[in-house]
Amino acid sequence: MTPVATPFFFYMLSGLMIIGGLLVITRKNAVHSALALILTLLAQAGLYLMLYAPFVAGVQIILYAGGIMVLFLFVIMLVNLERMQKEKQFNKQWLVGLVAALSLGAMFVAVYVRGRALFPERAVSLPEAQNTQSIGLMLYGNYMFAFEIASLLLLVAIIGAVVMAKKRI
Amino acid sequence: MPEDPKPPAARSTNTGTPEKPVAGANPVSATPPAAGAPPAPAKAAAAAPAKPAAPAKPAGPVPTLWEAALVDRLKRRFGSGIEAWTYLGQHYLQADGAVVAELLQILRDEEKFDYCVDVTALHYPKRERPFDLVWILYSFPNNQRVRVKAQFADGAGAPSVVKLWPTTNWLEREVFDMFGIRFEGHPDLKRILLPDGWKGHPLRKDYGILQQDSEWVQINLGIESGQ
Amino acid sequence: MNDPNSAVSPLDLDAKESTFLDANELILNMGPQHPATHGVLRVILKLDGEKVLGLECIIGYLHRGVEKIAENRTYAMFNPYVDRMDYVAAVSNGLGYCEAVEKLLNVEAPPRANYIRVILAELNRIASHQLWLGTHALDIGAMTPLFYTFRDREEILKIFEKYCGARLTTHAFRIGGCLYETYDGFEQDVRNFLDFVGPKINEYEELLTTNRIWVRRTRDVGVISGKDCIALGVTGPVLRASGVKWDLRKAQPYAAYKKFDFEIPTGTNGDTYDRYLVRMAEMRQSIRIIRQAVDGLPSGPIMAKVSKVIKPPVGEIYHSIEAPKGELGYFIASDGSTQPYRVRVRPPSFVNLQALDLMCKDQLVADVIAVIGTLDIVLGEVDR
Amino acid sequence: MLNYITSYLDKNVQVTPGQAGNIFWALVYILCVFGGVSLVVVCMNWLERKILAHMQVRIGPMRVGPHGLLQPIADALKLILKEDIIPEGADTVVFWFAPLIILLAVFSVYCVIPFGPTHAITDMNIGLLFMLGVSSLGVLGIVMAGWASNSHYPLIGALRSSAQMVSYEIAMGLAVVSAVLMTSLNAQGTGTLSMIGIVQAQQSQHIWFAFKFFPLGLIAFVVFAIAMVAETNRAPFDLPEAESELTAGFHTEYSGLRWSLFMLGEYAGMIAVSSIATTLWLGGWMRPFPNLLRGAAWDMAFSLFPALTFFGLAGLTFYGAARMAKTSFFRVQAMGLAGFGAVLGVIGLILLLPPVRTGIQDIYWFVAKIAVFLYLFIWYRATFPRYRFDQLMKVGWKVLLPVGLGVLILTAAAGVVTG
Repeated sequence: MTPVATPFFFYMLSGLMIIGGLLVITRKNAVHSALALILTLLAQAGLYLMLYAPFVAGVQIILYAGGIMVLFLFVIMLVNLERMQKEKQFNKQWLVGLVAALSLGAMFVAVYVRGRALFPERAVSLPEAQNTQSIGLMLYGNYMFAFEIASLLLLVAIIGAVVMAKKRI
Repeated sequence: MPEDPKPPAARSTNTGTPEKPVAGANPVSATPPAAGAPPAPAKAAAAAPAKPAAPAKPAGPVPTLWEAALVDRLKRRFGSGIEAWTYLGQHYLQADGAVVAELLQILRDEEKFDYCVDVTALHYPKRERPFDLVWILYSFPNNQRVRVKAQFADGAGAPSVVKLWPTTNWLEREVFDMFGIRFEGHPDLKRILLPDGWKGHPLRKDYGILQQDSEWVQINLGIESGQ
Repeated sequence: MNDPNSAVSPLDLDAKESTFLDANELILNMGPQHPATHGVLRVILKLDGEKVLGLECIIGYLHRGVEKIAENRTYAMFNPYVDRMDYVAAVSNGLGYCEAVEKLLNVEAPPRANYIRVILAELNRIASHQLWLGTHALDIGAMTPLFYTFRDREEILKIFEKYCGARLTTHAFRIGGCLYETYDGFEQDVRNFLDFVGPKINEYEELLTTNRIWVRRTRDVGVISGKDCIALGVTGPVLRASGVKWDLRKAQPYAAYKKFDFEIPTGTNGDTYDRYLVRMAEMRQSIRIIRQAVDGLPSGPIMAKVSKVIKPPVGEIYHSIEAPKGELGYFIASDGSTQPYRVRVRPPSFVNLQALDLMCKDQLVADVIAVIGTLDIVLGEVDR
Repeated sequence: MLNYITSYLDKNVQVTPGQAGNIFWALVYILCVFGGVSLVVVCMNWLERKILAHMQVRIGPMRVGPHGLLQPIADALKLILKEDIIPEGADTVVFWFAPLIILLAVFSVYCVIPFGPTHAITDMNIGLLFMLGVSSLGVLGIVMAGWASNSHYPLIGALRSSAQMVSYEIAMGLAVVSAVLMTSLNAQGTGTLSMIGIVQAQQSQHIWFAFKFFPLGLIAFVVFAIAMVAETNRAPFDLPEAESELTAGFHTEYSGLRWSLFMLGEYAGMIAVSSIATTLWLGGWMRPFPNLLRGAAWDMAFSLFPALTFFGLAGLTFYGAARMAKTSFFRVQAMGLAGFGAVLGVIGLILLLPPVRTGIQDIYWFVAKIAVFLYLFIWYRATFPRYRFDQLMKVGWKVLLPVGLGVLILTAAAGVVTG
């Protein structure tokens, strides 16, 4: 099956992600940066699709863009942020931030250049049609126990949130 | 006998109120209407109105004394403080200003008048105590109505009965709004129908039909005058 | 209650030192222009989130000074003003005023006039309840009953128009009886209407009574006990829905109500759903009364001997009738002249509105709208 | 270029254009779907006003065109020409972008909706998951619209409707999972998320999922039907636009074309969720009783349905035209109506031609089922009063969620038992 995703899409999606990322940190208005974050997450879902992982892309859209970002916006709107905006945006340690970012970038470049052997030459041909089924079998087959523990962890988090928010239990 | 203050000549077209000659031809100017008979004159004298307008007309119905067990109990307690009359089959008690608060308390608690239908006032500018306050009570258990009337001077505080009947909260506020009678003990006495800053109390007889608090109108509505 | 007209914006945390999680009180200003306040009523709501902590009614926007006008009009000239107070039930206003003046004049309206008055007053009660049901259901979200009730109310207005030329503010009665003799075909029209409206009321019941969402929106909403009603002077269907079996047409009959037998429907736990059931039952009782009245309509004069110029003797009387909203009373003091010395109107809507604060305690904002609807207030009568 | 186009048309390619990678045909399908949806939205506008009116003893719009038929066009024109106000102090970027996000979310659901075995823009392996994901993006648009309007009422309305949509998404998801579970009860034991796969599963199991394991399928269907009404803020759950409390909810400050985008989004959303329900529970494009009433005679009878419906509509319009008053003023309207009836008649005739008849079969049955759902939406609006917000949340969390979970578990159990 000829891959539809041409390099053009790859560069477009990753370009979107970089722009989105930058917008997130530079925007003065909290809602604008939240929207930029949503743009980034959706572009990321697009990349997953290109890697023939549709299930992960679907979950990414539902959980991140549809769920978590909505709650982000809830919090941003309920907490009145006009006060925050008046304060100065940038603190003094931008120098430290820059150094850390550069070193991380250098590490990535090093891995890419020297570690050519790590990445396989040709694109791995994954059975795109069976993707979701295989995930399902794997999730409920081998990793059943881990899956249950994770859901238990989430349950505890939910109950904690409810107790914290509710005035009169 | 509403005496309209002579509207200034400038206003030529006097809309609405027919010009009432203020000449003294008014038959009943001498004594206030019988119902508001001041306690001073002897009971019999107050009964007959001075002279019926048309001599040929037979004397209209007149308030007669109201004898009842209830009245006797109240008489034993208050003596001369109250008088009981009946007019056209409707009973009312004429009480003194000082005694009326206690009378209302007893009427509610012992005589089971548990529903205060209405509180209102009348204004007789000629009398030394110009305001007549009227409480209309009704008793659910014995399906009976009674009115309690008392006279108050201008500026003198009237007893508030909001503690006895919560319904009188707004009723007393309206009487204050319209007549300017202050009620002692009212939780939140302020105007109810007219705007808060309004000066003057419209239902007083000396408040003309066309008169307005023009100052309030100019400030709030920005127009020269409401007319 | 801090200054009500400073609307504190809900997100303005600086207004009060409150931590992030602490609920800040929201002052919501509802009205006077609001789709669901039945006219120019302004309600200041103190909210904790959605729950109502307390409310204050600001009224007086429709105050026309009817009582002051009365002191400058003769008795007959004031009659049309009375229709403009509770413009939804104008016939009952007129009936109350005319009977009060007749009592002052110590005159009794002839039996035929009384029968006509009962017929028109009960028709007016049905029309008022229909208008109430339409707008009340619309406030709670059900659009359809409004159109059903207004279609049926049209028939009553047609009968009024044929009888006295006016549909809403009818000025149908005069002091001493009725001015107009019933047009021929009046009984037939009324009978047709009675047969027409009976099944229509069943239609309203089909739409709402067993509608689960309607029940959930009205059951246990705006509860008020019988004792509180009496203390707050609340009368009419609201009082009867709280279990107090009291109706002026039975307790102190006026006009020709003595001659008809009808029940007084009452509710048990005084919530919006019971008030809805009581008003629907009242509509059916009105049909019973009208049917008996039309069948037994006596012949004879329709106007008592009342002189052209009405000059009642000096004195004061209080007369009250059972208007669709509650006890409507007139306290008239005359000084023997042609103009009343004082006319005091005791409006049921004005007094019932006082109970709004008690009924809305700890309810939600959506319920405040439902409770204003169930109190069936008309601002013309509240502000006079 | 030409063979690129015709390559998709030869018989052995039995796959949707998206899968076949044929961009040209994918574009054609996209235009057809969006043109079709906009046309349906326009008809819905007229239908809703007319049906609602007749349910409420009124006659609905009669003035613009015969029987108000030109009313939707008049509405659209009015909204386009109306001034587009952006409130002062509003966040213009977010304000401008909000309706676009809603439209984006709703219309991207259509690219996986199967109108026939090959009639869909594309068929993704995770079709259903993609749909739920994208429909949850709609909440963002509403939240942004509410916030950008910079006033209390739209903000409260936006918070309420987003809370409602988020909580009903869960109930919707559970109902959908139980349907997907039913697709896995076949030989190789693994179900499918792709929409065409689901309908084919119903075909192979010779039963609509609404009637499979008798009560369970139906309960899941009902849970979804209720959740979808709440998802599109309609009928008993239209609290955010509750006129009597919050004036108009999140789109209070919008006007003109921007406001019409919200309306377009709402109607398109209704059609989208109805089509999901049809695909999952009512056997997508399958004609009723495919196995019970087998045989060429029945196939022929069912294939006549599309033509019959159009003839019926044409008859109705001619009857309306005939009944039109005979005065000169109405003559133009009568002619217009008769013309419209003639057009419908011609379409009916075309549908009688054998090749067209078989081709249109799938699409017709799918659209007919959606029409039933749309009628239900309007019927709800006429009869039900509005839920209060806490009752609405209670129904969502305390009724639909447990019932959805229960149905899921029971379906799984039934699946294992029938094995």
